Amino acid sequence: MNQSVSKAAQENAKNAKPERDMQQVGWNREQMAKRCAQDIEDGSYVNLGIGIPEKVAQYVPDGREVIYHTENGLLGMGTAPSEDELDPDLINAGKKPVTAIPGASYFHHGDSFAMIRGNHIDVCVLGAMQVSAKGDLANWSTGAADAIPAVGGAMDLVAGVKTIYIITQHTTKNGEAKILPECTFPLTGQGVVSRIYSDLAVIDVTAQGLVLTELAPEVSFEYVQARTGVELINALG
Amino acid sequence: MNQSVSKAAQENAKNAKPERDMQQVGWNREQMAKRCAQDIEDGSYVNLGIGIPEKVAQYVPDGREVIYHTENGLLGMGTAPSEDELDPDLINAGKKPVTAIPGASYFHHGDSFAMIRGNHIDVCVLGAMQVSAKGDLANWSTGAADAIPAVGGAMDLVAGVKTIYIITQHTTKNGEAKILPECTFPLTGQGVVSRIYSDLAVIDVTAQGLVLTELAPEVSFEYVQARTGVELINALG
Amino acid sequence: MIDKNISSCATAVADIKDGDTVMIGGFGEAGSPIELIHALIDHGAKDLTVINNNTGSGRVGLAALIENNQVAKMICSYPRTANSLVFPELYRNNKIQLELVPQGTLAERIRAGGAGVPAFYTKTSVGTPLAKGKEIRNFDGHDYVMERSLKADFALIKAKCADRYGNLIFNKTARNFAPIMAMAATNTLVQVNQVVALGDINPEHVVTPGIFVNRIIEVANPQQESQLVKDGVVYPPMNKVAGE
Amino acid sequence: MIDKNISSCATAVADIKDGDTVMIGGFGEAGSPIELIHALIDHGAKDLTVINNNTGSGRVGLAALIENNQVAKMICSYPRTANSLVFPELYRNNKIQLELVPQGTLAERIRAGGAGVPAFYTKTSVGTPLAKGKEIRNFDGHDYVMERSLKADFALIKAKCADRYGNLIFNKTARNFAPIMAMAATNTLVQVNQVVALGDINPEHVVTPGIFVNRIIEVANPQQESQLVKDGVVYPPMNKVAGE
Repeated sequence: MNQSVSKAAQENAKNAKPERDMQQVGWNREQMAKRCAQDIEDGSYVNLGIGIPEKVAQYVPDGREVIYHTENGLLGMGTAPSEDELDPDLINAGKKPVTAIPGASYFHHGDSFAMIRGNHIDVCVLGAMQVSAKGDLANWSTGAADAIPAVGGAMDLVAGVKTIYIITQHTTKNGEAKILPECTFPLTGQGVVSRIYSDLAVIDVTAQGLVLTELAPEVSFEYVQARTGVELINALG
Repeated sequence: MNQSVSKAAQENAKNAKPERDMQQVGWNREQMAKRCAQDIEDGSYVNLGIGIPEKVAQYVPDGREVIYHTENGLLGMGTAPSEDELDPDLINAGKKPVTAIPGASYFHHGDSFAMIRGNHIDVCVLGAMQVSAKGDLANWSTGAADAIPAVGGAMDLVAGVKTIYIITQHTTKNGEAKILPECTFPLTGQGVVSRIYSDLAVIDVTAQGLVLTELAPEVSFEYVQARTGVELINALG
Repeated sequence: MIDKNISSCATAVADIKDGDTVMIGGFGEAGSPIELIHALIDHGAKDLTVINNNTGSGRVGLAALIENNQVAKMICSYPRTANSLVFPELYRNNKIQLELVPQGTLAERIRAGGAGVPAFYTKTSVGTPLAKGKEIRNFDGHDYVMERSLKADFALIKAKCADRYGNLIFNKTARNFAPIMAMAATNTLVQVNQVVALGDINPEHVVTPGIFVNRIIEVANPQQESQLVKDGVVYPPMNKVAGE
Repeated sequence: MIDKNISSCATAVADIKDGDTVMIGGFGEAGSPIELIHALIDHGAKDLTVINNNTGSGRVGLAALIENNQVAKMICSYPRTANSLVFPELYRNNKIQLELVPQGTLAERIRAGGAGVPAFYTKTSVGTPLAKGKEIRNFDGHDYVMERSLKADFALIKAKCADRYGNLIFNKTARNFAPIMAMAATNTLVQVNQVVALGDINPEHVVTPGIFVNRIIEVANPQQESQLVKDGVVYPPMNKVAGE
């Protein structure tokens, strides 16, 4: 997923633009992945998006057995290969070399997306450009006129996987809110997001609205609210 | 396919009822299958229905390599097994034991009927209860109220296979025409039949009508016409 | 840890409820999960909708499930076969419903159910009584009928080998409906001849990936339907009338 | 006698015509039939509609076919990747059309084309710009978009092994789109690392049955796209500007 943000996005996301601290506040990328990994249950079938979501696999707690699906035709994806194991015919959806675990299986794209579309994958972790209060997700296009549109499997994943987790910086590099009343970028899917793991907080998408359930260390609810385009429900207080 | 004919059928097929000779006239079952086999081209993918159509495989001329499909999941069906080879897990669509040739492949029902529906099978040879002047086929039900309806793969085969050949007795056991202006039994498919191999003649279904292209030995065009419910075009005269 | 092995067929079928939809694998006897079906008979769930290509033969397996009055409705393509006695009698007496579906449409409806496709179009059955009441739509000059997908609460299937993840391989034409039924059911129960170690099945040869499988029951020497029918076996034995 | 072996890639692609629709296998470089694509460049057919998940990388293979102005339209899910230079420039200059399709919808449209299904419904893309102009229909309370099948005049794919009937097996994730493209094309051309004797591929392990394959070309040591890109290879070599 392209996580860069266009001029159009900067102009549109006017809800909250506090200055972003240069100093580290909240969770870093590894910590976000680690926090998300706590919620991946034993026995889950999981598809991880490119970028921070990929890191989730490294942090699944010991004792849990999780099977990773990559939409280009492999269930039971393993870690990156050693030099010896490297095979250009064995790659993941990000086109990076991977390995296959004992108990893996290969299949064609038709069958692979039948797994996705047919609700067989339990969890998909993706990046986001914007998430709306209703769980709409925009993560494939800024809608900029000069961009080369590219969607890949993102729309299939959000439409078909049972639970969609989002890992994202809470705001853009310029401090604009990415969690908004409505997405201003073209949607990837409507009402598809279950939970957001940002650098500042964990937020659930519920019928009542966005519920903040957890704060990064030393981060206050007010700090998060000030960087969020919609009113959050504080489950902590 | 159930080739027996109900009371209803007897009452409906009123077009032509000459007495049926008890003595052999025209081709017998083996000869019908042999005649049809002449038209199975080298390299064809062929699906054979239950009954006389099954016999076609025995008569394909030497030097032609034909691959048989059975819709329950085998391409490259071979002959009946010896006692030693018999495996209840290796059967044809008629649920009879078969063998698999070198170069065979197994697949599931979804893929098997994708082959059929997707126009990949070249020829299907089936039996008929009735065939209309437009090539409509009825071969699955007499429409009798007390019958247990059963269709199997017949409708898929006629809808999906490129060329449908019919092998059938020219008339019912009671001498009624089976080739009719319109089928009176429920249809298997509309305008699907290409050619009919009966005990009396070979008849092509064309846009102009039914064209008789070949007669069984010692059978006259008039003899065939008298046993046919529609006017035939005589390509021989 | 993922281990889909279950100790017995009885345990595997224990949560099938009255009114559930159950797909049962097999084409005739090839691939028929006799031991799972018999466990379902012992279990006793009623008012089932059963999806299978046929209706069983003799008085064992699927035919016995029907005879035991557990099936309210059959969805199948060919309800009468040699040795099929139970269904025809119940059907003639209006004691069981039948939804007759062309075999390929049945397969594609099941595959669609597993693949998240709620409906599709096919040429099969256009212009026949089996298209009655269904939407007909023209694409590129040809008529097609719209067919809805089929899903099930449970699938009962048979495979040759499984590992603890539920990866399956099959034997010859016994594969038939099992892979697509495994996809279309919420709970897929598989009786296998042999459970092998993880990694013993080559990932290139897996036919049904474990993601489609929920429970595995090893039945090392399954009964063969045709042999049972030949031997005049009736299941459950108590259904056999005195003097038969 | 059935023998689908063809002596060269050039012979295999010789009847591809201007304006044809060509499916090309591969996901990135995995499964990309480089030698067949280069033969198509030598052959020169123009105004092609090409279906592939991506648009190639560097200046070889699919990217070179596009650079050689043989492609009027791409149907794909992800036209920009690392080292993808050719397509973006042509696209920005309105010199090539793009039909952007979600990856799973692309796969299912191809599978439908091969399976005789003219149209189907999917949840994917509902409520997004990619559903614009398409029929939306509600089934059981959920909205779905209707998608049409995709077919092709030719499919160019790569496999690991073939026998003379055209039965294919693949290598790992290089399988990707090849089996469904083989189903959806009138003429399926396969470059294989190895042709083996009939019977050497276990019937249980065949991934693509020979019925979906028309021509086999043995390319024992195929070039690897990433290596060519790394080496700065340009195809055809004459396209390389002097001094580059």
